Formats: sequence, C-alpha cells, structure tokens
Amino acid sequence: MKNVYIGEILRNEEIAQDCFLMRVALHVSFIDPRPGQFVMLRVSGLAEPLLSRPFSVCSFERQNRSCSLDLFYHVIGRGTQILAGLLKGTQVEILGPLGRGFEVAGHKKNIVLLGGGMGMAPLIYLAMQLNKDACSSSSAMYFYLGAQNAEAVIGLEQLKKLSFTIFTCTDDGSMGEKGLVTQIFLKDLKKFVPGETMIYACGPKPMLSALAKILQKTKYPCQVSLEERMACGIGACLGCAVAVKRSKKSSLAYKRVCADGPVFDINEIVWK
Amino acid sequence: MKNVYIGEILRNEEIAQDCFLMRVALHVSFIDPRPGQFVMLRVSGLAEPLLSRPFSVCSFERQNRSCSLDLFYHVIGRGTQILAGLLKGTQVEILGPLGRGFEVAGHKKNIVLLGGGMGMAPLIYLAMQLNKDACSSSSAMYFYLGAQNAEAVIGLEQLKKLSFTIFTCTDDGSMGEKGLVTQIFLKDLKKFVPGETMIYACGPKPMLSALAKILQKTKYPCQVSLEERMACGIGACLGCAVAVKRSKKSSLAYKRVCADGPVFDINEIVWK
Amino acid sequence: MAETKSISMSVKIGTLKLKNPVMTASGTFGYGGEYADYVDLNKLGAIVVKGLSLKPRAGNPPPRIMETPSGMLNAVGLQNIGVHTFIEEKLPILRKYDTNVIANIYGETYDEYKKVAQKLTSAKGVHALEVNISCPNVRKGGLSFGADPKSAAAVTRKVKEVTGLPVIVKLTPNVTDITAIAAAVEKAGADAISLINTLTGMSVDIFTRRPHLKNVTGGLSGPAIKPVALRMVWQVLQKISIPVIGIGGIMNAEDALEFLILGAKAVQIGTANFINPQATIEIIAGIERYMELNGIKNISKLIGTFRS
Amino acid sequence: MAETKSISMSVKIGTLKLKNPVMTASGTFGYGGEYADYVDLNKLGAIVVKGLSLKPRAGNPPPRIMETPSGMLNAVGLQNIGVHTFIEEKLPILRKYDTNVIANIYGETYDEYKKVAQKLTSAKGVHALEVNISCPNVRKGGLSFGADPKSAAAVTRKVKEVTGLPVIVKLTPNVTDITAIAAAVEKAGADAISLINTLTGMSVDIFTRRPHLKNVTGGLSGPAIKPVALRMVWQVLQKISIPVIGIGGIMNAEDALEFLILGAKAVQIGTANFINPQATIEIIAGIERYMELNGIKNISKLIGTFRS
Ligand SMILES: Cc1cc2nc3c(=O)[nH]c(=O)nc-3n(C[C@H](O)[C@H](O)[C@H](O)COP(=O)(O)OP(=O)(O)OC[C@H]3O[C@@H](n4cnc5c(N)ncnc54)[C@H](O)[C@@H]3O)c2cc1C
Ligand SMILES: Cc1cc2nc3c(=O)[nH]c(=O)nc-3n(C[C@H](O)[C@H](O)[C@H](O)COP(=O)(O)OP(=O)(O)OC[C@H]3O[C@@H](n4cnc5c(N)ncnc54)[C@H](O)[C@@H]3O)c2cc1C
Ligand SMILES: Cc1cc2nc3c(=O)[nH]c(=O)nc-3n(C[C@H](O)[C@H](O)[C@H](O)COP(=O)(O)O)c2cc1C
Ligand SMILES: Cc1cc2nc3c(=O)[nH]c(=O)nc-3n(C[C@H](O)[C@H](O)[C@H](O)COP(=O)(O)O)c2cc1C
Ligand code: FES
Ligand code: FES
Repeated sequence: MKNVYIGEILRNEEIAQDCFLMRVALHVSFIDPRPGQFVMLRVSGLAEPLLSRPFSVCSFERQNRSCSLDLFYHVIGRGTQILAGLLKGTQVEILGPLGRGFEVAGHKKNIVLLGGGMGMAPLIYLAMQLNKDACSSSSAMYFYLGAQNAEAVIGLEQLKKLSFTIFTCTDDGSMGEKGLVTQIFLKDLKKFVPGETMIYACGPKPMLSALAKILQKTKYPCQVSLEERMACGIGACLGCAVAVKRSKKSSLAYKRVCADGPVFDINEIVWK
Repeated sequence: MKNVYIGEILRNEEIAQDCFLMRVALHVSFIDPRPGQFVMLRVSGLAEPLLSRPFSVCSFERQNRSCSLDLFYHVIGRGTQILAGLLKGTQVEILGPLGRGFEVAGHKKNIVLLGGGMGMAPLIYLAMQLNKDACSSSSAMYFYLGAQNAEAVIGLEQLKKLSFTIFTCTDDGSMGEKGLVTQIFLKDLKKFVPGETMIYACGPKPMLSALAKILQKTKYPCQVSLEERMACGIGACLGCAVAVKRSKKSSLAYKRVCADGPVFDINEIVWK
Repeated sequence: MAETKSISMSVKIGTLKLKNPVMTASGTFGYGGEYADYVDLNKLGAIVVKGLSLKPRAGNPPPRIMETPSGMLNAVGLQNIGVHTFIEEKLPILRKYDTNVIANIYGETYDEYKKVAQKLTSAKGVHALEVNISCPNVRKGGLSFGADPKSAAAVTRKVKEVTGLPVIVKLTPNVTDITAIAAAVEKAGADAISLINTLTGMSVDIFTRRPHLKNVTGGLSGPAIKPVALRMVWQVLQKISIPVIGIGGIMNAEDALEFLILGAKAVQIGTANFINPQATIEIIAGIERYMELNGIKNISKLIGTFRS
Repeated sequence: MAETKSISMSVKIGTLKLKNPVMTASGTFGYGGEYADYVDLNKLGAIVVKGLSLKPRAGNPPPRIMETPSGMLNAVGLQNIGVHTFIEEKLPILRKYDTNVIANIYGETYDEYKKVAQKLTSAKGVHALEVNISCPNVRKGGLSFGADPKSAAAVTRKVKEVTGLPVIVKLTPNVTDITAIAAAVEKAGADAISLINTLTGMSVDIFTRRPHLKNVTGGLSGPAIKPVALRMVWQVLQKISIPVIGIGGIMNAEDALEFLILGAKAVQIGTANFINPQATIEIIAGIERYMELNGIKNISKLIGTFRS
C-alpha cells in the first residue's frame, strides 16, 4: 500500500521575490521521483487550506537513513502564503511522487529545455538527471530560461554547475536578453535538426501556447509539463482536466493533468 | 475608539494535565481588567477556528512600556488544541477586557471563594485583588478549591502566597478531602454569618447549580461567573444567553453572559 | 485608511442614498450601539438593526450557537426588545449618527408585519425597512413566508401598503428556485432585495448524542455559505431589475468585491463583525484601495462588471 | 487499527449487506482502481463509482474546480466513460474485491435512466444502483429531476421497473422541502435514500472579474456543507422509513458518527478522499474505536440513538 508521508521541513527560505525553496526530510521508503513528477503537499493538522497543493519535484537526494525533497514555490494565494510562514521543524503531509514524468531521451544529439517563471522547478530536476546521463553520452544541452525580471530568475545557480549552454532572458531586459523565452529560442531554432532534438518545456500557459504555435508545423518532438488546479492528484476527481485533440480510439476530449500528465506531447494539447 | 489588540505570546506551557498557562504581551494602552472580566482571543492570520474564544483574565501585570496578561486554559476542543500548539512569539488578537467583573466587596468580614476546575482562572485574579485590599482591611478570606484529581488542581501555588485559608478537595480524594467543593463548603457554612459574608464562585455548571441549591433559602450574597458559548463577546449576537428569573420591569427571560455578565447574582439565574 | 476624495463610493438603493455600499447585517450588529466603541458608525453605508417584532421576544433557550467548519449555527430565535422599545430607547441614539438606519422586521402573521412596518414608518430616523421573510408562517404550518412566491409576494404587498419607506425584502436561501421568489417579490412592489439569510443546518454532539443547539436546527452563516450566496445573487440578478444587496460570508474586502462585481449594489456584513468588530470599516477601506489600484473612480463603474 | 472481533459493524441497506457503514461517494473515488494503491478496497462497506451515463461524456471545459472556505466547487460536468466501457473495462477489476459495487447512474431523460439501469442490472458484479437525480431534466428546462417530487418519483419508478437490484435514490439539497422529495421517492419504491449531493455555488475572481469555474456555477462539497447535510438527514429520517445514507463534509470518524447517531444507516465519504486517500479506512477504524470506548458491541445499537 502507498502511504501519505509525514515530512519535516528542513529549510524554507525566500530565494527570489515571493519565491521560496522548501526542503523536506522524508522517510527512506519514499520512492525516487522521476523528473516531471510532483507531490501534493499540506500542513499536518491544519484544515486550512482544505485541499493539498501540487508542487513539482525540484530536487531529490537520498541519504543513508532518510531522503530530502526540494520544492520551489511562488507565493500567489492563500495556500502558498501559509507555506511561506512555516518554520523549520514543521510537519507536512506529502503524497507522491505523482504523475507521469518526462520521458528522458538520452540518445538525442540536442537536448533543449525551456523554462519560464516557476516552470523552472521540474526542469531543474530534469536538468540534473540529464546531466548525469549526458556525461556518458554525447548530447549537447541547451537551457533557455525566462523570467519577468532579474529578481525573479530562479535556478540559475544550480544550472551553472551542470553542462548546459544557458540563455537567459527577462521581460524587462534586467538580466540576459530582453524578450520572451520563446522568442529567444525561435531565433536559434534552425540550429537544431528535428530528428536529433528533444525539447522539454514548462512555464506559464501563454509561453507554452506560443511554443506550440512555433512548433506546430515542424517535426520537433516536445514534451511540456502543464499545471491545472487539482483536488486529488491521483486521477480520481477529474478536476484537473486539459483539453486534448480527439484521437480515433476515444471520443473523450479531456485528459487529467495529474494522472495522464503533467507531461504531455505538445501536439496533443488543444491550445487556445 | 476601542481596538483589537495584537499580543505576542511570551509563554505557553502545560502546567497541569491538558491545562495550559499562556502569557501574552500587550501594548500599554490595554486597559487594566477587573477581576471576572474576560478577553476574546484568536490566532492572528488564521481562519481556523472561525470564532474567537473567551478566556477569563487570570492575572495581569503592568510594566513600564507594556503589560502582560495570563490566561489559564483547558484543552477541550479544536480551538484550545490549536492554542496549545502555539509557540512563543506567535501573534494573537485580543479583544477586551470584556464583561462586567465581580463587585469587590472589601468591607465584608468573611470572604469566601469557591472554584472548580477551570473556574479557578478568574478567581485567582480576584483573589490577588482581594488580597491587596484585605491587607489593609480585616476580612477573613477562605478559598474552597475543587478538582477532579490531584493532577488537575491548578492555581494552588499562586494562592499559597496570599492570605487565604485554603481547603482543597478532589473527586477521587487524591488531594485534600474527597468530595465535591460544594459539599466541603456546606459543612462549614454555619461558621459564616450571612450579613457579614460575600461568596464568589466559578466552576462547572453542576457545581454552581449545586451551590445555588445550598444557598437558595439563605441570605448569603453570592456572585457567580458563568460560561456560555460566545460569538461576539460584546453583546451583539445574543448567542450567549442565560435564563434569568423574570423581573417586574422586563418580560425578557434571557441575559447575555458576555455583556450582562459573566458575573451574576446567583439568585438571578434559572438553574435546572 | 485611504481617504481619496476623488473616489466615489456612494450608491443608491431605490430612493435610499448610501455613502458607501457597506451595511451591517441584521442580528449581527445589535442595535448599533453595541459597536459604537469599536466603529465610527458615521462611516457605515447603513446600519441594519436586529430583527424587530411587534412584541418583545425572549428568544430560544441556550445553547444558541455552535461553530462549524468556516461557519456558525445560530438559533437566537429572533430575541428582540420589540418595536416599541426600539423606537423609544434605541432610535434616539441612532439618530445622532450620520448614517442610514434600516429596520429589519419580522412577523408570524401578515398582520404583524403590517403593524411593525406602520410603527416604524411613523417613527423618526428609520430610513428603510428590510423585511425578513425567512420566519415561519404560522398559518402555513411552519414553512417560512419566503419559501413560497405567493406568500413572499403577499408579505411584500402588505408592508408596501402601509409604508412610504423603501422596502427591501430579504430572501431565504432554503428554496428550490430563488429567482421565482425574487421575481414575485419584485412584482409585489419591493424596492430592493437582499440575500441571503442563513442556510438551515444542525450539528450533533457525539458524546452526549444530542444536538449542539437546544433548538436542534439553526441558521448557518459565515464563509462556508459564500459560494451559495454568490450563486443566488448571480441567478437573481439575471431575473430582476431592482437593486440586489449581497449577503453571506463576507469577511473582507475581497469577498465584498465578489458580490459587487457580480452586480450587487451593496453588501451586508454579518458574522465577520463577531470575529473582528472593525470588519465593516476595513472592508470599506479595502474596496476603496481596490478601486484606486484598478483606476476606478466611481463604484458604479465596478458594480456589475462581471463577465461569465 | 483496532481489529476487535467482538464488534459488529455490519449494516443492511434493504437487501444489501455491508461489512461496515462506510462507502465512497460517487465522483470522488473514480472507478475504485484509482485508490487501490492507497486503500485495501476489501475493507470498504461499498464502492460507489463515478456517475455513469448511457454514452461517454466529455464533461465541462476547465477550470473545473475551485477551493472555497472549508469546501470546494466542482463543475466536472459528469465526465464519464459511459456504462458500456464501465462494464467492459472497470467491472472486471472491481469484481476481484470483496466489497459491494454500487453504480451511480445519471440521465437527461427518463429513458436514459432506464437504459443505463438495464445494462448495469444484466452485468455481473453490480450490487446496487444509486440514482443521481440532481441532473438537469432536459424536458423541464434544466431544473433538476430531484427538484420536484413528481419527477423524482417518476425517475425512481422507471428505474425500479427495469431492475431487481436495490435502488438508492440520491437527493439534491437545492430544494425547499427535502422531506417532500424523500417521501415521494419512498412511495415510488426506492429501497434507500442517500443525501446530500452538492449545494450549487459559485465564486468570482476579482482580478479578472470572471468566474473561477468556466461553467460559472459548480457543486459545493466538503466540511462547509456538513451542517446542511445533517439537518436534511434529520428531517428526512422523521418522514420516511427506508434506510438513509448520510453524505456531506464527512472528513473523519467524528463527522461520520454525527450522521450515524442521527439515524443514517451508512455514510459516504467524498471530498475527504482527495485530502487523505486513506480517509475511508481511518474513518472505519475511528468508528470502531468510538464503539469500543463506549462499550457498543453492535453498530445497530449506535445508529439512531440521537435524542433532540
Ligand atoms: C503538477 C503541478 C506542479 C506544480 N508545481 C509548482 C511548483 O513547483 N512551484 C510552484 O510555485 N507552483 C507549482 N504549481 C502551481 C501551484 O500548485 C499553485 O501555485 C498553488 O496551488 C497555488 O496555491 P495558493 O493557495 O497559493 O493559490 P490559490 O489561492 O489557490 O490560487 C491563486 C491563483 O493561482 C491559480 N492556481 C491555483 N492552483 C493552480 C494550479 N494548480 N495550476 C495553475 N493555477 C493555479 C488560481 O486559479 C488563482 O488564480 C504546480 C501545479 C501543478 C498542477
Ligand atoms: C466568560 C468566559 C470565560 C472563560 N474562561 C475560561 C478560562 O479562563 N479558561 C478556560 O479553559 N476556559 C474558559 N472558558 C471556556 C472556553 O471559552 C472554552 O473552553 C473554549 O471556548 C473551548 O474552545 P474549543 O474550540 O477548544 O472547544 P469547542 O470544540 O468549541 O467545544 C468543546 C466543548 O466545550 C463546550 N464549550 C465551548 N465553548 C464553551 C464556552 N464558552 N462555555 C462553555 N462551554 C463551551 C462545547 O459545547 C463543547 O462541548 C470561558 C468561557 C467564557 C464564556
Ligand atoms: C446571530 C445571528 C442573528 C441573526 N439575526 C437575524 C435577524 O434578526 N434578521 C435577519 O433578517 N437576519 C438575521 N441573521 C442573518 C444575517 O443577517 C445574515 O443574513 C447571515 O448571517 C448571512 O451573512 P453572514 O454570513 O455575513 O453572517 C442573523 C445572523 C446571525 C449570525
Ligand atoms: C469532484 C466531484 C464529483 C462528483 N461527481 C458525482 C457524480 O458523478 N454523481 C453523484 O451522484 N455525485 C457526485 N458528486 C457528489 C458527491 O458524491 C457527494 O454527494 C458530495 O460531494 C458531498 O459529499 P462530500 O462533502 O463528502 O464531498 C461529486 C462530488 C465531487 C466533489
Ligand atoms: S487532480 Fe483529481 S483527477 Fe487530477
Ligand atoms: S457573545 Fe455575542 S451577545 Fe454575548
């Protein structure tokens, strides 16, 4: 039987504006998350907020007798506000790892990651995994990283330790190029041969939607990680629906971000 | 304009089984409570529980630049459970002091206090005030203190510093006499001359009701402090009703514990 | 508190002009005076007083209240001092304040509603009547006047016959089709509609196996009911053209704004007063701040800007 | 977990025997399999599956859910795989477990209810039908079948005509008089009644001035609605004699006990599953513990021991 895990907060610090890093200690029996997977988190013993909140695994380390999970989160509402106020030592309840993660295609020549804002969280973990694999392979790895401004850039430090070519851009030009991450990427697109490339992306919906437009008539494979409001996180409530293109087999036009995703083929999604 | 005060928890410790002492630092502008008055308390920034909870002032001290308020509370439900988990430094919201307190009759020869369980809280504060007055007067002061068992006895230490003759009793005889506080008091009753005596009591309803029965055909004046579930604490919601004997003037049969009490003449109340 | 002269918060409910759209909800603010130590009453859009009946009422035996998740149950039982004592003792105090006084009225028969309305109309200092039709209709075997379009309309008509004051009819949410009641009441001449009153609920003490409330059932109020209140306000707004006053679980300015954006001309603050006696004042300031932030100069440009 | 052999938790709903009174609520437990990793399904009194319609339904566009104070709104729109795929793909899995499978069914016309009921009756491994009458009645212009005693009774009769399985009718709380609906449904032959379904609510995003749910309104569930659910169960129990199943805001054993003490023969756990996937199992254990502490050997000695 799977269980809800009781974790203990080891760190909970503001690392960029309204953006926190939380490290949680978990029992050894917690299963190693795959990149792109997420957890549902709530404060133990607190009825508020009612629903647990989904957060992507941003880093995971296994020690001898325990393991630790890193989450990056942005304070945007009541639930994350409450998280931001938690002290070291507070107990949280963690359900996970959940969802289908990224399919890690280590054999591609070019690996491209595009992250916008909080979409960085799962990509950092993915980058770390790819980095391990890539050391033994010969892929060239590129990371396009976008944020609103220099203060909102997260994950750069971790990434600099890895063997990625990094491009940063901000909406206001306060760090890296001025512009949207998709625009910067578009300029480089022709450098990558579709058959030899795998693209991974996560970020706000408008960014992913713009990316879909860029890629729609191309042959680049692209995996995107989506977000939707969730209740259960395990595929039961049907709350986290995302519209997908109808396939022949099924007439259902919605999939569940939690159980069928959160990672999808960019072409499968109906973008509006 | 009166205000809601933001207080900071200085201490919050279990001093008897399920019984906590909380000390809260308040702004100097907080008005000196009279014995028998209470405050409405909630945790700042927490929506749970919805309503503030009433607690009697158990002690109050004024320093140069701040003041501190002591509350004794028993963990019996969700609200007090949450309080019990609060750490030093947590902010609470305090409304008060509220209600009409005891009428302190310093000129009586005999002053008798009867406290049962958590009913001790307001009586400790009253005892401290009476003690100050009594030092200059010539009253004889008696304190009948009851609890379920030795572990549940509270306030004894504070009382021992005052000039009271103390009688303790417990339901199981594990401290003092075995029996109810009203029974112990009844044995002594004849020692006190009605006209020269003032009785103050606070405790569970069955105790006060038993006391009312004992005193009903006598001439002993007795002030009791009551508890009832409260929403507003300031007389607006009419939630904290207590049945009182109809007077000629008014046909209303209920009074508000918060605003008309919590201290009442024992004869005014309809006990069942 | 933001005190920007260039922002206009005033709204009109029929002929009644309010300096801002924030009122107190009946039964949660006493007769006003209870809060005078905490709130500058002059700053309120209106004070709606505790429901008044012809004769004083003792109310229900305790326990009368119980907390529930994000809500509270009350079974006060319409305890009140009666319309006569209200006029003699409370109105003179309220008249001193520069705000609107709305008398919430209540009866067990049509005749009682009429008489209470008459007495308040001839008193000085009452600016509008709010008719509580959630009360049990003695003739109809206890079902409330507000549960049925016909009796809801009848109460409205009776009251309108005897008063020149603006008449606000306050609806109960414990009905299948709130829009049918609202439409009937509008047709019967109501000047405005306020909603919602409390949802009927109960709670059980598992240790004594008895109800927490002596009266067994009580009225549920507070944040728990806000989604239901918003839905009903939205539904009613699509059916009627007289002003709607939104009530139910408003704890802060954000909650109030939800109702205003939907199209409520004003809001009433109930349970929030118990939790923070200064809730009304903070809500007024918060609405003002939101308008400032969003460059809205006149609240009429905010009300009803909802798009579904 | 207390595993005392001397305590009997089994209850009967008509001819349906449950090993304990704890079921899952439709739409909150998928088709059962979703929770198989977290819950030993054999331990449940029954699994009520997501509402089934004749044809698969895509459901509503997102956003479909929103949190509210102590509650959540959902507008899933009855997305389901259809009765055919359910029988082909999900029932074979469920048949492996030693628990009751209750199929929640749903239609837009009387005929659709009938056909769905027929198909499930001839399938192997369905132990009872739960008829969701909260759905909009296409003929009646969108008002739900459950909003009116006549159409509620008619649905019940149609389903009873075509099935020998126990029929549980699930009532909507969005009505003036729940007892009238319950009585009509009992008279029409229902074997049991379950209540409540969700209260209709909505919520507004004050930044975009749009609804949080794409569908505008949604169903409110969770602790917020428990007082309303308890009140309705209590009212209905006084009017009918068939078993009642209590639903609404049950998060823990204490909440479940409130319903059982009132007289509900069983309970369903909905939203709680989302917050704690093991909620059902913990509730079963908690009820058992309460019975032990109170020296109650048989749950029938607990059910209905409420005194008002
Ligand atoms: C699979 C997955 C992984 C995620 N990973 C991360 C992460 O690593 N770091 C991070 O900061 N955030 C992440 N999110 C988003 C995060 O769950 C929400 O920001 C959080 O739930 C907001 O909670 P709140 O109570 O603070 O805000 P609320 O008050 O609930 O909402 C505030 C605003 O955010 C929107 N919102 C709320 N929840 C979501 C959601 N799940 N998806 C999209 N919009 C939402 C609301 O509509 C509202 O406009 C993830 C979401 C999903 C589904
Ligand atoms: C004027 C006044 C002074 C008080 N002073 C003290 C004090 O100094 N120390 C102390 O420990 N307690 C005091 N109380 C009681 C205290 O307010 C309650 O114990 C507290 O509100 C319980 O909150 P809860 O959420 O833990 O329990 P809940 O879950 O709300 O209730 C648990 C049980 O306690 C009962 N209960 C709840 N509130 C009250 C109440 N106000 N009066 C009587 N029964 C209640 C409930 O009916 C229920 O059976 C006082 C009450 C009043 C009215
Ligand atoms: C203690 C209490 C007493 C109330 N008394 C009345 C009343 O006398 N007349 C009336 O119309 N509504 C009465 N109400 C209902 C409120 O005015 C309001 O409609 C309801 O509480 C919902 O708003 P809220 O969630 O902001 O409290 C009362 C509510 C409470 C909580
Ligand atoms: C996401 C979700 C989906 C639901 N789907 C159904 C359904 O298909 N059929 C049905 O009868 N009830 C459905 N319900 C209602 C629940 O079964 C239950 O009656 C309601 O949620 C109240 O219980 P709760 O407060 O424990 O959640 C659904 C509820 C939720 C939250
Ligand atoms: S969150 Fe429940 S199905 Fe995805
Ligand atoms: S608590 Fe509101 S009147 Fe006493």
